[in-house]
Amino acid sequence: MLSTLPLFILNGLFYAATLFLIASGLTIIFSVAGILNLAHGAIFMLGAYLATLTMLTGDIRLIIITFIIVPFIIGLIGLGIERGLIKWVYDRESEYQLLLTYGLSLVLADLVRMMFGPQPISASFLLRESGVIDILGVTYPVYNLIVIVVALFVGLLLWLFLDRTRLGWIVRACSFDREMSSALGVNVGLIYAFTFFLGSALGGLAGALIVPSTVAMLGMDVNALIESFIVIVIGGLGSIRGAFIGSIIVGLVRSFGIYFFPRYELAFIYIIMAVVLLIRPRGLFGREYRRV
Amino acid sequence: MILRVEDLAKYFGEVRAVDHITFGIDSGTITSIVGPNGAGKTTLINLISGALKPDSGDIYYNNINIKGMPPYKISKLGIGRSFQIPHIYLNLTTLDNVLVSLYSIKGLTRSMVRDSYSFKDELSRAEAILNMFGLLEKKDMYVYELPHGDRKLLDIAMAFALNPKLVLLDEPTSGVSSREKRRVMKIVDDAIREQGVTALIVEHDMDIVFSYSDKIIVMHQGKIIAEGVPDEIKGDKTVESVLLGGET
Amino acid sequence: MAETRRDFLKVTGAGIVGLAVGAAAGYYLAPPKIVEKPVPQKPPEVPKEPLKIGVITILSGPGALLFDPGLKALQMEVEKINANGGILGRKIELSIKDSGGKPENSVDFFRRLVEEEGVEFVISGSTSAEAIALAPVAEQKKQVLIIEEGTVAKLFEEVDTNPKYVFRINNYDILDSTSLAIAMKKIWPDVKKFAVIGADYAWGHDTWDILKGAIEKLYPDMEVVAETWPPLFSQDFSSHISTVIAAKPDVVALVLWGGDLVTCIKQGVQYGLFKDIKGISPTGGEYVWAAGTDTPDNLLMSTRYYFTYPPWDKWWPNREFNLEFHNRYPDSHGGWPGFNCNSSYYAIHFLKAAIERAYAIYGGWPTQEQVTEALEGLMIPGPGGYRYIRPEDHQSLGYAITGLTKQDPRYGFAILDPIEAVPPEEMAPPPGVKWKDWIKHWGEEYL
Amino acid sequence: MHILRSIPKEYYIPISLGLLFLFLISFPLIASRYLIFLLSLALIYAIWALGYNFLFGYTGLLSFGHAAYLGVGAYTVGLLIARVGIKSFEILFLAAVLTSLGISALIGYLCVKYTEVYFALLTLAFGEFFYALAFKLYDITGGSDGVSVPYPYLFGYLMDTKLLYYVVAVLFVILLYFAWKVVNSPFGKTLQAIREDPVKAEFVGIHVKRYQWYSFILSGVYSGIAGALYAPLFAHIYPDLFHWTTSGEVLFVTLIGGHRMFLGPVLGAIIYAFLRSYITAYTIYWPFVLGLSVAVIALIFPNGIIGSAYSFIKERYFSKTVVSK
Repeated sequence: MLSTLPLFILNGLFYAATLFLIASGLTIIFSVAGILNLAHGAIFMLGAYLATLTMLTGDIRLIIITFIIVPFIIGLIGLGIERGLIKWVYDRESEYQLLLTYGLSLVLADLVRMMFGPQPISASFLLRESGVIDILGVTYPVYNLIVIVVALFVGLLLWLFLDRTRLGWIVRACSFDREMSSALGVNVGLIYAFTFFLGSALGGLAGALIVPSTVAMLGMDVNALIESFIVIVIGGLGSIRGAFIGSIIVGLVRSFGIYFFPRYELAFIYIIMAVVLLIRPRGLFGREYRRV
Repeated sequence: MILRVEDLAKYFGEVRAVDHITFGIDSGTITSIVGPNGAGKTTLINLISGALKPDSGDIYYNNINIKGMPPYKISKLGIGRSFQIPHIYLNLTTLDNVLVSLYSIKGLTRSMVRDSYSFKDELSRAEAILNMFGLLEKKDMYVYELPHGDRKLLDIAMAFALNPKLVLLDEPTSGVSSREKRRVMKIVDDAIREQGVTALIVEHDMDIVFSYSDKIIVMHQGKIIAEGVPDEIKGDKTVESVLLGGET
Repeated sequence: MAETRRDFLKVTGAGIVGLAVGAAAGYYLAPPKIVEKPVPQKPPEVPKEPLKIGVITILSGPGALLFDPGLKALQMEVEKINANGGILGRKIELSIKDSGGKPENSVDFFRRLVEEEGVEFVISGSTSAEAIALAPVAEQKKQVLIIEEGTVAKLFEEVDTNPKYVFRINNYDILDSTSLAIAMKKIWPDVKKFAVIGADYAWGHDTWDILKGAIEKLYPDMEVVAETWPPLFSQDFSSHISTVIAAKPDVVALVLWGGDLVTCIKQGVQYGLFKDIKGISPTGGEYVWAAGTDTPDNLLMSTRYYFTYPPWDKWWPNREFNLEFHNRYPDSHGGWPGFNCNSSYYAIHFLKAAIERAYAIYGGWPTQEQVTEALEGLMIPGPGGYRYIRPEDHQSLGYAITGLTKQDPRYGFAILDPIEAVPPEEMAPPPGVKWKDWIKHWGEEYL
Repeated sequence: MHILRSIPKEYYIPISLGLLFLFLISFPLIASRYLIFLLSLALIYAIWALGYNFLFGYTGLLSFGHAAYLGVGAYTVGLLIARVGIKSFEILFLAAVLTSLGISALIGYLCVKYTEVYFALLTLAFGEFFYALAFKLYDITGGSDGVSVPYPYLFGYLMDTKLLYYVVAVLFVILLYFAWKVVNSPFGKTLQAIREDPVKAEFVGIHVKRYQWYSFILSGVYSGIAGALYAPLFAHIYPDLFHWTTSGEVLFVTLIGGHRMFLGPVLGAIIYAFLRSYITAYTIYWPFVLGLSVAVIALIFPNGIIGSAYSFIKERYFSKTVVSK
């Protein structure tokens, strides 16, 4: 175990990386617009499928652009969903917002099936081309490291954006108090739209990043949704930092859990959630949850 | 003495919301607590009613130490309370709002099969209370349809439905227009006298305080700085400066 | 008369316990139930209207990858049959339902198809859970049900031990593993330490149990050094792979399918899993098509039918089936028919042959019972060779295919080459014997 | 109208229940076997949703793990038939009630300590725990393949689809009537008070957590009964019954009807069961159509179909003010 210890840590971080990207999108939308977007998993899946389009070409320039284009397109889709549908339900009971996004998730997932068919799509050009390195005598794919670094970088950018820019400050203000912000002359509707753009783009980026090392397949939305949801609960609803730490915890526990308790992998994430909630009922970095 | 508070303290971190205070309330009186914002008045009410657990000290109600008891037990002992912002059941009718208190105090809340309006005693009692608070005509209205003044009254009426010996009223007239204030306070005062209830009132409006109270307690920064009948307090210079300083 | 009397008693019973007076009324007023169809004096004419056949399969969700090509093959065959005049002159109409893999949907559809839409036969290409849910309903409704997949051994061993109306076309779980074990013994006779990455659900555990049982017979001193059980439809196998590598086995069994297998192989290659460790995978043969050029050579896989076997030059039905499928659906599933397509072919052709056979015997459009009789022991040619339905347990068996993967630029993916096809008789227990008893005495001749 | 007015108000409920009962009992006369099956399913969903709404609509607690108690009921019945060999539905039914009672009491006790989304998540975690159990205890539960459940017997009579339908219909009417009694009893009012303002409820002497717990148990038992009927209807049980997607279904069923209305979950269940069955049967793109329908319902019926219809009628014809929140 000792010699492969770094490997398991890296595996855990790799898992955490995509989970963090999905979860941060979910949590931003939740904290600002107050919507638990059940369609977020489908958004992530859509990102993965769209990315296969360019990745299958094997053109390296095109593939690198993918990581900008796909999040942008997915962001626009998120924006469209917000402006077209979700805009109308902000003042409804939150359960009906759930119902709407649940319907949307079915629709989006089925659109993917209509467009891409039922076969899993494997586009591993990047994974292959980025090669492997040797870590303490064990082979490790470079692409996994890239994913970890990108997620860290995106996390840093998010933090800088929310903490150091005016727009980020306004976004955070909206998440604290909607009425106050609108009283201060902030166009809250616009901020919500932007939030959906940003959150969906993060989900799309996660999809594009994960595709080379896995396959785009139907059903990947369901697991992604529930796992990222649990991550943001562990971290504390509405907290990017919480999503960050939460995904690392889930990633590492899963990675080592597979080694020590391989038969119970199914239950890991729920056990983590139950333990965290029993110790810290509001999650690790949660503030008081309010119904907006 | 129906209520005795001894050396009661509650800190929120560095803030000493209630700082080792001691006082008593005689049965059948109306006692008002005044003081600037943040003096610890509401915290005191919360401590007595069980919403908060004190850090130290004791609260004796009819010689029972109720310190640390959960609110539902304290209310069953006969201490009712109202809130600064009315806590009422918005999507129930006015009548139901009061009835729930009655079921609770009569131990009927476990009754699952009988229709809630088939308990004639409780029904007539609820209507009597609503009548007392001038809400009888609105008994079948949903509460979200009520104006603010009525909501305040209903909030208090729900406490009175518990058949309490002691009521803790947290700013019964706050948010009510100045014209309405007198009406609301008159109704509350009548109810207190009629039911023979002891009352502890947190109030800002000094006119109301001076005209209805038997005794006034002045709090400042968690401490009691003066205590006495209205006439004594009126002349007190330190009280005046505190109250004026706090109010602005 | 006995039936109506029983109904009446039923009513009284219900009434006595006071559950429902109304229930009594409902029962009493209900038209008398026709329980047994009257034996016709002369065989019924062949009806003029089209022959409706219900198809319950999985077209949404991750399971669709297997059944979508199967449905395409079925539609292709039906078109061909219709172009040649249908079955006894009746054109076939398919009523297709997508269960999404949920047994409750399947049962709902089955009832709807039979009771509402009046289909005469039902073909089900679905999961094991669905097969287990459907079989008793079909038996109870006395309705022919042809199961294409649902390959769980339990179906005829425990759930439907004496099948009358239920038939299963495809090779089932036992053959996937036993044939794989034998092929492994031939190629790698000296391996000892085994590890498994298995999908954590019934099929994964069943298949590993069978495979382990077979391996224990062929390699008496085998040991299992690592087991990992990722949930179905995982996206990341890196920790499982690392766990397996750390345990240093000789062979790793990938008991996965679909996208899971592709992902696991892709990531395995990157982690150097197959550098020192040999890979085997029951049923993996065609799933690796989706991995394209990522599949390494020399992974040993089994499958239930492989498009290159029997060789096209020696067995024209296979060539014809493959070329036609490929021309029609070049984008589906690597462009070649998989084992579910093969089952679809047999399902519809078995039905056709059975109806025609029963017609020849009884001289009219056959009843459900006559079709079941005709299906029992029926043998027809098809893409995968001759296939036979065992009359005892209604299981049809075909060649169990094993082979080593080998990248082939003609296809753009790894094919199995060379192929070893094992006759099914040695690979599965005889009718009425449970595999757990059977495997105790199996395989001695191979040692 | 004249006759209607001459009926005293207190007879409205018995009369409408009686009419409903007569309709359900005579339904097999006019409907095909398949529709009977489908209505059985819809009524089972209705029982489940009715129970769910005690907790969700009346107590204000959103559970995301209510599939657990449906599953417990179904697995109790299924496993007792298939593994133990008990065939008598009376015993099976009683066993399902007891197990769902016990398990919902245990889990409810742990969960009501939490509120809002954390309550929802804890229930989700427990639901998934049962899912994992059903999945993992392979030798007993058959894992993901599930267990085939032979028909039980009711007082010695084989409980086939038709007899099952009558049992479902009778139980439905009884449970509907009981639910109506409960929500209009002091207990029901207490739950509603807790939903509206748990803080206040505590200060009028209500032990809020305890009543939330009672509500949890009550809804758990209703779910268990639904499960006990579900198992023989499909003659099969499998772990997805416990899965959170199934829990989501009962929430959405309730919302479609409208959780503020007593009959909301019932009609939601019937609408959903029929909608789903017909959509899935007529298009292979049913997730798309179903999702679209659900989204449209969420958009144009802010209080669910029944809730919104009720508000609309009330606003239009009866009152100056609207029921809304």
